[in-house]
Amino acid sequence: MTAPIKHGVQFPAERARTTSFNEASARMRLELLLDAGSFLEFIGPEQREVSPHLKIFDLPEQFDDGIVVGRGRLDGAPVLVAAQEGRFMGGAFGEVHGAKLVGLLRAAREIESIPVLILFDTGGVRLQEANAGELAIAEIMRAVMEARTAGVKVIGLIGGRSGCYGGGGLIAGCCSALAVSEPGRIAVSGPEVIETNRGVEEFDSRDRALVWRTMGGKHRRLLGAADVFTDDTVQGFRDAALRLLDVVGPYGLDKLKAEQIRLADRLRSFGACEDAVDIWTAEGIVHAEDVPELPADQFIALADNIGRTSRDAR
Amino acid sequence: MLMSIDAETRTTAATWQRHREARDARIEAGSRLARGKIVEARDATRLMEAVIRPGDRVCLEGDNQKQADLLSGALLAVDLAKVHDLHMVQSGVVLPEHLDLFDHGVAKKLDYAYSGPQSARIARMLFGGKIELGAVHTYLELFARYFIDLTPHVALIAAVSADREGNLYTGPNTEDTPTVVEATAFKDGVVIAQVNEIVDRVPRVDIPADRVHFIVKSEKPFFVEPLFTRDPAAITEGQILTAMLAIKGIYAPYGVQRLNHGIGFSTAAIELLLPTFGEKLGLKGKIATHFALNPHPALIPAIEAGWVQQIHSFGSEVGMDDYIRARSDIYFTGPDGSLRSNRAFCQTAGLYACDMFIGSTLQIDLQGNSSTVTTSRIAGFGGAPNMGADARGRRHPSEPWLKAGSEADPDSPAALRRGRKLVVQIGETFGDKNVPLFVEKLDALELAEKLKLELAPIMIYGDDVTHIVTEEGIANLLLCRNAHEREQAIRGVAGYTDVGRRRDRNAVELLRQRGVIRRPEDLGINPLDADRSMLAARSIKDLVRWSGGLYAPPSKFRNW
Amino acid sequence: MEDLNFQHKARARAGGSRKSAIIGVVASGNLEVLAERVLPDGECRLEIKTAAVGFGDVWQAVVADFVERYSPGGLKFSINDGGARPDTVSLRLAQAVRLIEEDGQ
Amino acid sequence: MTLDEVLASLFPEGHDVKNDGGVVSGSATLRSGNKALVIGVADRAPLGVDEAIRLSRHVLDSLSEGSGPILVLVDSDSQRMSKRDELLGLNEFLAHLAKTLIYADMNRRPAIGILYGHSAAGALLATGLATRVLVGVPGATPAVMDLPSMSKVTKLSMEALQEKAKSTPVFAPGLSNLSRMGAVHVTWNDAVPLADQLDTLLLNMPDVHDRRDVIGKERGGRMKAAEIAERVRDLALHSQ
Repeated sequence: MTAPIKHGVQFPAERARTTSFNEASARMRLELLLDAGSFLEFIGPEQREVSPHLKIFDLPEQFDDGIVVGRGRLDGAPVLVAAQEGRFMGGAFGEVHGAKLVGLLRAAREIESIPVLILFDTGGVRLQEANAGELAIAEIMRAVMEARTAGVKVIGLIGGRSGCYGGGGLIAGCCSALAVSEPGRIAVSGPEVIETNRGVEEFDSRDRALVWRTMGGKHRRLLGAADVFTDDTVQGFRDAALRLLDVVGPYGLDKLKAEQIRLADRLRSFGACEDAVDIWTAEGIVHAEDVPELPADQFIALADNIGRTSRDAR
Repeated sequence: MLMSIDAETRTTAATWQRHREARDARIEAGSRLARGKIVEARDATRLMEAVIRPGDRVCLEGDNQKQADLLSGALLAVDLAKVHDLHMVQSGVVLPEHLDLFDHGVAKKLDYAYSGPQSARIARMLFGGKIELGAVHTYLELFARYFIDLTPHVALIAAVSADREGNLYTGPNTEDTPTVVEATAFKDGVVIAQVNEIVDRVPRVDIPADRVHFIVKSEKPFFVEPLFTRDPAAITEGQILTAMLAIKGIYAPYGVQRLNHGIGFSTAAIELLLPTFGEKLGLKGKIATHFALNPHPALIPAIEAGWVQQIHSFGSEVGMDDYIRARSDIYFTGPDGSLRSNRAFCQTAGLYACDMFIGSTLQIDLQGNSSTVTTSRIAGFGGAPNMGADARGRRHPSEPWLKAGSEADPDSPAALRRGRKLVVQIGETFGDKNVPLFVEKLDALELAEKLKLELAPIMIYGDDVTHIVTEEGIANLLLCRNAHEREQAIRGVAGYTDVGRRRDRNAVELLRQRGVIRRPEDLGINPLDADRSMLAARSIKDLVRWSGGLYAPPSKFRNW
Repeated sequence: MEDLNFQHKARARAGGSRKSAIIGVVASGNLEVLAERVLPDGECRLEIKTAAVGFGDVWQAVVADFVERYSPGGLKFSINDGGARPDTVSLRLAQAVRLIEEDGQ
Repeated sequence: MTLDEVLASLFPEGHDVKNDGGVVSGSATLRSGNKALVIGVADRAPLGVDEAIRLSRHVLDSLSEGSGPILVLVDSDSQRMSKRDELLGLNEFLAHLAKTLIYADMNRRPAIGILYGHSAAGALLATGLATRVLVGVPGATPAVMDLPSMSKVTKLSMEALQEKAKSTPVFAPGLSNLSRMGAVHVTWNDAVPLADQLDTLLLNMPDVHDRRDVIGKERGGRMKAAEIAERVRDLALHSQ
């Protein structure tokens, strides 16, 4: 719940605890997620590296092209970070936007010892530069894999308003581990896209409860697609990132094989389920229909009890 | 002679109950389709044809929120040879079918109050001559005319359940039903109700059975729209700033306790600032304690924080049922525990028992007249003009009322001076798509010319408006002594709109020195402090948490 | 899109020592303001790219009031605007000044 | 070209590649006598969870037992757009397929995509774009985003979009546009046996380093990506 009104200046930790990750801008998320004052941006807005393609469509540009990348510290340890701004063109991947993340991951591969945090907030490929965006995502997926193979931990944090859709969902699937909050969504096709292509009978995009129980943070956690569920605060995501950095191990073929087994098992167990509530029921949750209403602490206890995770299997 | 007098008296006596006889004939015709009072849904159209006569005045409910959708569909399907040229008298023109009736020729004339979602189409049909317009009313005004010259011959109403005798339970959305039934049933009209279910015993009797002639069970619950839910996530910093100004610059100094809020985001921001900003100002218990108001979800934090003592409602709001039931100290509830709303009573309460109305509008002119009409949309008046008007019949004193009266007329002797209701227009200088709030000439005037209306559709007349609040500050029109001051006071808070930029800077500065205009800094408010972190709830989910899980928002407002 | 440029004399230098500050995002009805301390102390410049064409006179009025009120001497403001309302523009400009006047880099 | 034509032209030495409801898998003998794993999507089938898991299994099985390059033949729809696929976590299944291909490629099993038909969006990312080299076959019709959908979202007419597409390869569908962006490395000649062209490719296989952004710049399609990525990389390496 929202904190009482501010009295004077708040300390950063206090602000991180009271600031909604979902509501915060990309810059605010980084400022409060990292150790105070530790963030250093690469190619900041003053460099004005805007998209070269938006003017073709007579659309406004943003100086950072909707992504903030740089380095900072988390509990004293160095991290590389990237945060998408979901409000600028839906956080979508364009040429410059994507290339910043590619460069960051390539550096991480060479450094080997410094982890990467990706704060996703994206609808996927930016329509106006679709080919460049799609290719950037392919390059990012490749770069994530190369970095992980070199020993880098790549953690995805998902709780922004644009969710993590399209190619963003595929990149998330390449990460070492994911933390997600209730408003966070992970999917490939967006609700409107499914409805447009397959009809409202297949998916009613205005039924937001349906959207969230199909793609939202709680479902992804119960499926084991995300390893940590956090309350929607920046501090929650900071704690989640620290936890995940602690548990992620080295990458190799065994992980890939384990993931094959994990996903095949999911298909076998839940492939016939029509709705998320059926899946949760099949997972042994009594009153599964109440899951969306559970407060964060109760839900976390429930998810931990179910125990489904992608740890060592992604 | 005696013989002839006797004969005349007899014939006269017979003709004095023609209406009752006609009503009985209609009921007789309809009864052939009924078992008791119950008519199958598939026979609903035949019931209409049996009961309704060409040219009848028909009230098709048609409220602000709930809709007798089964009956409107049934009426639309009548044989035009049997039913045509109806005169529709209904407060809400909300469903597409309400206007289809005119396209098909079932109905010809319309008297109404509010057209919300149909505002664009109703404008086109009025321009195209498809509808013969009686008048656009306020709710209270239309209800009044139900009892004078627009009494319905047939009322088609909606309720949650009925028992076999015809007692009706309306559920929390009682709204207009008692008023419509009162006017129809006691003046020889026929009342037909659609219900979601027929039960052995209704939870409470909202409408007694002897006022109900036919019951039709609908397959699906009647349509009801969540009109009063404002997602806190959509409230902007500008709206927060105007809300802060209103609380500190109007609620606090006048000590406004009894009031009505409009449905915009600015008033939602006020509701969400009470437990934070209001608390900090020490205003709890001193302002905003009694409301004439629908059950706004945005008011939940203030209720939970102990600000609100009592709320009477026009209608209900989707998702609020359990919360209301659990907070009967605050709301009006029946013996069954659910909300009892009543639009007519609540409108009266808003008019006579409230010291303030605060709401948004689309256009304000230099005299302070406001309108929600644009050239392509006629949304109707609804209830705002009753809320936002000085009640000339009011006689009881109260602090805000007397203070406003003395500001308006400082020179009259206090004992002979009328008080004034505070009528506050709140909004941002530019609305959606950069459309200015302030204009030199209202679109409503253009519309009146085009439609040859005798009255331009003014929502709130300038002489009723006491304050205008924008992000630029507060204009107190009570303190203006002539038309020029009034105009400059309005220009002074009109920001960068054309109206605002044409202000006389010196005149505005003088008004500011007199306190007629008060800027944020005059009230000790730094616009940079207007931050979303001040809202007691920043999302629908926060409202659910405040309610302890009792508020169950409709799916379209969820992000979980 | 429309480009607008304004040049003003400022009464005094903006406070603080930060070299630059950025606030806001480019979205419908919103804008970003990048403030940079790159001009002589008595000057102030604004370079605006806006998606809302034809509001030059409104911008001029907003900017003039802003410079009068905050005296942002030495600052250059670069603005990408998604069609924000004047009150939002005023607010972001004020926020940018507050940010660059804070301690830090 | 049809799948059968592609297979016949690619593998004159023989193959046992099957098309099972759009899921392509099998092995083939190369001119060199070496074996290759062949997987892919055919008949413009959508790529959903059921298809993806089968394809990734083939790759993983081959990693344990097989050798030689992995050829990914692509004629697909986009990802399958359905409630069920998203419910089950389609993003993970597609990512997993891509990961197996990338992993294989990094570990001495060079992955080559052969785009001979359609493909789009998530399906292309999980198949052709997860390889080291993506080959275009004339007649292929990749479309990251189709123009009618784009027209709907951008509220620009089809004519206006087609006009804009003449000046830039950055958004419009088509093989040549993807080629200029650096996504498609080479477009083969369908009048010459594909086997010969595959031989040439295998003999001149680029190293595992992802150079698609550099190629995009050389071909004038993506003028900024390579430079931006390099600058960020440099800043990150030198800020430690």
